[in-house]
Amino acid sequence: MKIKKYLLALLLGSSAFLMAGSLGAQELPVAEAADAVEAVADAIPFDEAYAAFMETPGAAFFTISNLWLLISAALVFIMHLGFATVESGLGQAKNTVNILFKNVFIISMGIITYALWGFNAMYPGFAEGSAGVFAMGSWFDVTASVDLMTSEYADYTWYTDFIFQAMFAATAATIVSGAVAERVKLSSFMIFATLLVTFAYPITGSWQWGGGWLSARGFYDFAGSSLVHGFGGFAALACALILGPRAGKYVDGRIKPILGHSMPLATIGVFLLFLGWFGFNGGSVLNADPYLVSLVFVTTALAAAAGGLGSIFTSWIFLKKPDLSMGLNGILAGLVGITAGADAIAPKFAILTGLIAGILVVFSIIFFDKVKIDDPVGAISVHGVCGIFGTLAVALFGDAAGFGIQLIGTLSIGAFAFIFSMIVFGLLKVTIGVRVSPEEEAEGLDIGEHGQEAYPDFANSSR
Amino acid sequence: MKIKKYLLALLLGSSAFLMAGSLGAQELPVAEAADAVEAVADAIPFDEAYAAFMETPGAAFFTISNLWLLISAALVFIMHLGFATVESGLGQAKNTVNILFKNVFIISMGIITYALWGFNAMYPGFAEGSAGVFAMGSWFDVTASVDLMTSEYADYTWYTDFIFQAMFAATAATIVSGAVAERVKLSSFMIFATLLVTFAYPITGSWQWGGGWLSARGFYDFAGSSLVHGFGGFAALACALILGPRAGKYVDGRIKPILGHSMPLATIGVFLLFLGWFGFNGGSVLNADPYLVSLVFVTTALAAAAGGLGSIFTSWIFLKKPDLSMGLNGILAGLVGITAGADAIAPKFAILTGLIAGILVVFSIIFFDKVKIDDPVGAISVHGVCGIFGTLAVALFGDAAGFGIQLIGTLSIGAFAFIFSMIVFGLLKVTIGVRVSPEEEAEGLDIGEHGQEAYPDFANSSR
Amino acid sequence: MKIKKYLLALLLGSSAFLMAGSLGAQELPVAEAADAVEAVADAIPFDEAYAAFMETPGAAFFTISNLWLLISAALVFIMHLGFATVESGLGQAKNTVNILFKNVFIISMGIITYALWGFNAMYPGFAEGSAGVFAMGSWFDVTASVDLMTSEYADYTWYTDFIFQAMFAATAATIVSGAVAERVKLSSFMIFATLLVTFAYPITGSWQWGGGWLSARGFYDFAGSSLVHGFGGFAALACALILGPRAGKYVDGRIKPILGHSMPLATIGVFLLFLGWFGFNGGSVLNADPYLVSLVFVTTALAAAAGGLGSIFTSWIFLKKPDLSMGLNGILAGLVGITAGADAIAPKFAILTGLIAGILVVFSIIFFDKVKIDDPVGAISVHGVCGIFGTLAVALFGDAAGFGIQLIGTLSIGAFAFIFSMIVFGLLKVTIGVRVSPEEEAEGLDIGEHGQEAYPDFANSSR
Amino acid sequence: MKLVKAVIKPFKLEEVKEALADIGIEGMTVTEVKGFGRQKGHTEIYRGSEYTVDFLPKVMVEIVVDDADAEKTTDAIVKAAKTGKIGDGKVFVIPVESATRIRTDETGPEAL
Amino acid sequence: MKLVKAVIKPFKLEEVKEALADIGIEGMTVTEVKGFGRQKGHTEIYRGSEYTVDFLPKVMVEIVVDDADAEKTTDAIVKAAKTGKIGDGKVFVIPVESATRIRTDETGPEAL
Amino acid sequence: MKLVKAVIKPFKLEEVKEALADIGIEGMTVTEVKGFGRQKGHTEIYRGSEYTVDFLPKVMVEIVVDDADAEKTTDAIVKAAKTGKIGDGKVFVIPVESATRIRTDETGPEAL
Ligand SMILES: Nc1ncnc2c1ncn2[C@@H]1O[C@H](COP(=O)(O)OP(=O)(O)O)[C@@H](O)[C@H]1O
Ligand SMILES: Nc1ncnc2c1ncn2[C@@H]1O[C@H](COP(=O)(O)OP(=O)(O)O)[C@@H](O)[C@H]1O
Ligand SMILES: Nc1ncnc2c1ncn2[C@@H]1O[C@H](COP(=O)(O)OP(=O)(O)O)[C@@H](O)[C@H]1O
Repeated sequence: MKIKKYLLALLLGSSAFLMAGSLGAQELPVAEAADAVEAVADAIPFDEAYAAFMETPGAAFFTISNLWLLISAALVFIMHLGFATVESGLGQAKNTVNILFKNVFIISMGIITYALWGFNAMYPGFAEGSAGVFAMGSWFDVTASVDLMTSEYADYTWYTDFIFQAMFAATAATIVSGAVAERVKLSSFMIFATLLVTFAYPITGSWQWGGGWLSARGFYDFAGSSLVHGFGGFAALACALILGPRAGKYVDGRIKPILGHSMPLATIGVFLLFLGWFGFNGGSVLNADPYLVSLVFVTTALAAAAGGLGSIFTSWIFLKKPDLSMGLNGILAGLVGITAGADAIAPKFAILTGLIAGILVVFSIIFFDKVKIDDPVGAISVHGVCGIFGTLAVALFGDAAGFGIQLIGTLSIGAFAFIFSMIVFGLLKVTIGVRVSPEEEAEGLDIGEHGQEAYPDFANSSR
Repeated sequence: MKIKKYLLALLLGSSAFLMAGSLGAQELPVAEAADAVEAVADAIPFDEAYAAFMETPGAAFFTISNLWLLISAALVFIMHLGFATVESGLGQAKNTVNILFKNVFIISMGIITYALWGFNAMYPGFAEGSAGVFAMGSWFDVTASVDLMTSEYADYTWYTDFIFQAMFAATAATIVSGAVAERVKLSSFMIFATLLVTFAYPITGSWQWGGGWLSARGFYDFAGSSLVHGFGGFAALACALILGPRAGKYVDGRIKPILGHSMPLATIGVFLLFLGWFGFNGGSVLNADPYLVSLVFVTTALAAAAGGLGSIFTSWIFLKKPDLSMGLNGILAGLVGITAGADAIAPKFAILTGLIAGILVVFSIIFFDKVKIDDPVGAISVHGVCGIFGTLAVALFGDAAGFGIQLIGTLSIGAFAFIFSMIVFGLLKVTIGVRVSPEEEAEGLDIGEHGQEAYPDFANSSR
Repeated sequence: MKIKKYLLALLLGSSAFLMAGSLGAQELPVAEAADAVEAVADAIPFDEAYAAFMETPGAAFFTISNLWLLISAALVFIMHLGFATVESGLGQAKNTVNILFKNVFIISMGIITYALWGFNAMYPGFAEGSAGVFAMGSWFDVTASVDLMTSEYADYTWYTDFIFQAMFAATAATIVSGAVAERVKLSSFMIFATLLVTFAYPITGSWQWGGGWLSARGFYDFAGSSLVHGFGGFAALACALILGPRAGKYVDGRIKPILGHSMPLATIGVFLLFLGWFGFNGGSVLNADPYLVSLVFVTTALAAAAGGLGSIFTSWIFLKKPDLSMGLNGILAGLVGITAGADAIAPKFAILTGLIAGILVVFSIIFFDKVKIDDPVGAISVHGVCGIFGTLAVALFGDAAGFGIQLIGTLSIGAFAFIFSMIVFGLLKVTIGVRVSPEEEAEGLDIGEHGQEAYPDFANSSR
Repeated sequence: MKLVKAVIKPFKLEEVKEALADIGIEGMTVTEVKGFGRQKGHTEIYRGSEYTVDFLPKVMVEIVVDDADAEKTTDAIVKAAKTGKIGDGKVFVIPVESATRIRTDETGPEAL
Repeated sequence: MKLVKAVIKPFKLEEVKEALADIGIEGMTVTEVKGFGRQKGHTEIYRGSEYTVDFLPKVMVEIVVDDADAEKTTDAIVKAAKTGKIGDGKVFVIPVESATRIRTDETGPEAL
Repeated sequence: MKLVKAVIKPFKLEEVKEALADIGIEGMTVTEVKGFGRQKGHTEIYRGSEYTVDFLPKVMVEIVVDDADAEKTTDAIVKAAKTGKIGDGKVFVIPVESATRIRTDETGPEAL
């Protein structure tokens, strides 16, 4: 019973992890939380205080900023459809249901676990200068006082903060999903993804965005070249290493490409990701500041476009023909590349950043194939390699941070993701196994894991 | 000539209905309208008055709120693409053009008829305490005075009000479209959909959102678990009953599933619906209040995610394998479930609401199959059953309304939709017929109704 | 080596063009630019001045307007996915990769060249009353002073202006892409598209939106029925004429339709275009004025819906059966039709405009087929013909401009696009050729140009 | 042995399958095909121009059977696939010289 | 009777169909197939690694005709499908023992 | 000449192709088919109702060879396609009367 195994393993894994959670720089503010809850109980003060706030001159900017972050959350949400379609488009038809299912699961699971644990683990409010490394999480909704719904909190409400960050959280697992596609055992992946999103992602997240040790040292990662993409890319690398390549990919020292089954799906995915990135980066301004948000839109679009051109011409020159799938990866590479410095790199350097990322990703994909690390969608190259490059680009093409700390930061985050994944995915390998049987892989995971075909129409007429 | 029949029937149906329209709680304000039109004629006062308003401190909030509702309208619009792709993905390839065509028609027709009649029938301004039940509609644009374009009217303009509500209106017919797919006669469906959207939907709508009898009694339906989804679900139930199941679905007492032809299309649809729901629920706050809109985003996302997980694990445990199509339905179920109380149910109960809806929808789908009511996409379960549940959840998990009035409200609305559909669709059945011939059904409606295939490429080479 | 040819031709073409650029009404403000750059160097004044501006009462409206234009830019961006899917859906499977590739290229190239040249060529700031015709372009980011980031500049920042306009720019080339699909040589198209977007589009653009001679004479084109769609449509006409029809389209005087390979893709495309049009038109208000933006949303939606109905019933009555692809074209026709007057045509006339456009497009498509101008997706009819009609509709159904200037304007723009395309595409024809070999056309451009299939899955198992 | 090769209407596949099961046929191979015959297809209109859908979707069923079973197989298919309307399709019988089951190397009638 | 089984280039289908109509052939069944032969496919590059597209899209046309017509059918196909370039395909002729029209139960040449 | 018609598991196509190349077979035609046999498919559940996936995806390989090569072709396919598990498929051999290469009008074994 795979499903029971899943629930059990999840339980055990979670509790093991929880018990290990003693590096925390902070106690759960249980008492405070309790107070706050009580305070909310009598609702009148909240309503009155909130109404009063909405009368203040700052309320307009707060309202706009809050709305912008919510719209950004919606844009980041649609990136999950982008990932789902890119991955399934670049996979074989016989594994399409499985890929779509994983994406449906990841976004559902990601939002819930981020509420249950992740949000408060990632934004623990490390004490100033504490150089925090780890904090316990908890139910996100500990309080609902007026402080959390007005500019006392930020330029947006506590709820907005949660939903915007929650949409980011699931991304890390989705990146891994692409790299392990077409061979990973569903239940194991679900357990791994759950642990990664719930526990690992908020830890590195807290190092920077939660005010932890990296932020204390001046690391700069605007919207997550390292914290989201690098993190996902290195987790993907670990999993791809443990899992091994798909059957038939590397035969007798030759690389045999396994073509994606639908280029329209892949293209839809990349355009949706490009769209969503306006929220991913644009929302990361964390308010609606006209100058900054518009600058971020411009750098993001320029880098994406330059990345697309970079890949198109690189593939044309070095690989004989203009490769659509490379052009698509190039756009994503440009986007990942600019993510760390979208507000800190001037437009002309944004073009350069995108262009380099777009060229880099082509060679990176070829490299990983050479060393026989099989990554069906190029996730390690796009998110991992370009994530590192993007983080360094902040120092190379802007002055928001020094090269040293950027290097330390991106490597620390990548290393943590890599090691965490090695351990957890390794444990899964030796316990319940991480790979489907060769028969199932040959027949396709859709039938094996789901008993469902993605395009069953022909057989259909016979039921 | 199907098309002439359509136009004729539409005319007859409409006029019959119009003549019956004597329950109205309100007269058409012809005189006032005429005055207003004249007032507008000399444009200068409008421009000046409007400019003056835009200088007031309240103009900023008004502008933001107005913009948010317009963006919400765009988000709700994209739900129609979501419906189109979910339905066609879960249908057979041979009926795909037909399904897409119906959706293109519904959104086009819905917007126009809502302008011609629906909007003013739904928001008639029942006199306070009049417990209105029915009102005549009229051309939406009766006046264009400054009162309608400033906060005198609401936190948004009259035009915004119209377009936001118009995008909702067509939804009811789209829901029915899914349940009757793969066998309904195109012309009959078009007539039915037109009458449903133009006349029936605004009636129940006016009961609550138009200030009618349900709103007078304290019924609570934030964004339309009952008024939109329950309404559509029960209309769908009536039509599915009258129409009977697809050939080959129930044979010798056995259920023979007819598989959907494209899981990627179905998945694209559900993600787009999820996205659109941020506008559906978020826009229903009817302004950009940071606290409320962000709360609604959070409850909506949590319920959707919990619904997805609920369905995934329910199908895994009870149906042996994790069923992607059930996971997709679960997300929709969670969304429908939270719609009535998105601003009145706390986050933790939003999770519970979604979870229950996600579990419920699985059993509901199985139940309707057991009793041989054939619903290709699960519309009755997702919108009808979870619509009722969501309406009751407001009372169960919040305190915005009592259980009694919620039950009365949701049943009244469902009953009206059901009875209206029974009568109109029944009349269509005995007159022009509602079902295609068995031959056409076997061959596919694409060839039969449209003379067009959805994927004609192979035959293509032979032209 | 196609690729080298491309780069070379691009270089030559560009420089030839540049040398011809002597009609300019304006000098490149080199000196000013240099000053400005210096001014920016010491960043403190910018920060302070900007912070001061954000404290002013007007900052709220500025922030909202700016945000709305950025969101509009994102909406216009997604239209490119809409074009990509409409075109590939209405094309044959064997040319799908090629069509998708062109769209990926166009958006990437469009954004970059608009930054390098187009933006400053299109908005040259012709001196008042100069009736400018042509201006040199330059790197978009000549200055970054506070004047450009506050309401000194407009209701949005300079960056916002750029990104919003950049998203429009690529559209012209995308329109052409549809009309020349399935037979155009990739490298030639890429050169042509680059020259069209970089040099030709900004010229006609500057005539109106850049304050040139048409705007000086009272021409009215709100969001680009002529400047974007008509322009693209007439460029498409020229290219389709030069290129000739697809093999097998007109045989022995008979028209042999070549069916599109995926109606779901085409439908997804049209819904995305409809969605994006809310940004295309809504954003063209150029601020968040509640009255205007909501009016524009309403006229846009009404015209689109009426266009859909117009085409559906026209095709039903005159072509026997309701044609989905005509319904889809009808929606686009309605949208193109209302684009010139979206803020200047009353809602009831918006319906009329859309309806006429929807009817017109059906007959126009039939007409172009009759005269053997092969346009796989109907781009010439939708954008060219309805673009003219929409421009005239401003005079017919509103009073923003007279009929004479509207006619002169739309014909001038169309003529320029047509002649430019005739010359450039004609030159390409006699030099490197514009059409693939008959063998390649028969086999499909995916294999010929890209060595990649869109749906390779079956062959896949054999690698 | 004989190869019974039948071209039928797609929605008749289920019935044919059951009819074959009734007479003990355990194996068959099915292909999606397009058919061209007396059933002339429709004259349709796409974007304003008329054309004939010459090729209609059909399903081809191929069954290799013992010589003795060829006739009853044909009969069963004919009966199950008949609608009496044009386009019902054909059944062809083609001689087969040998059959091998890949799994077991069995040959001849045992392989079927 | 004979089964004439031709593998041709997809874009030649229309011409083959017309050539057959010219000699009075009224029925055929067409299948989308992939072919492998001397026409070795392309060496392509996907995401940086080279591979050979071995299997090229072809169309298989199957026509059952009277013994007497087999040759002229073959000839008509050969003529219509020829481009003279490698990969044009083959025509095979296979004996058929019986044919039945499902709609009418006619058998033999009448069934065609 | 003989038509060797093999129904195999899809993922075995590559190995079969290579095995055939090893014995010098240069041409073949491949079709995607659905197979029905002893391998009974799965009982699956879709939206709560159980059903049997009767028809499993298979690939049909058709090769026309010289009479003399029919057996070794069959053997090569059997060997390459075997997994030993149910559903491995069958190989049928059918007589062919003539073969023509469209490109050159060659006939007989030269056409292969
Ligand atoms: N001579 C033939 N050879 C091969 N297939 C044929 C032949 N004639 C007909 N068919 C197939 O049988 C199908 C039905 O034939 P048709 O002539 O349309 O109707 P009917 O079977 O009622 O005579 C065709 O679509 C085609 O697939
Ligand atoms: N021995 C064979 N058996 C079956 N089909 C064959 C055989 N040889 C070739 N074919 C088919 O004919 C097609 C064309 O053959 P090929 O050798 O490429 O070119 P040509 O026909 O010009 O000799 C192949 O793609 C394949 O589908
Ligand atoms: N009598 C038959 N005629 C034609 N094809 C057959 C026949 N029997 C089996 N097949 C094909 O062979 C495939 C494998 O057969 P099956 O009985 O499932 O397993 P096995 O080959 O191991 O006996 C089937 O899926 C079907 O495509």
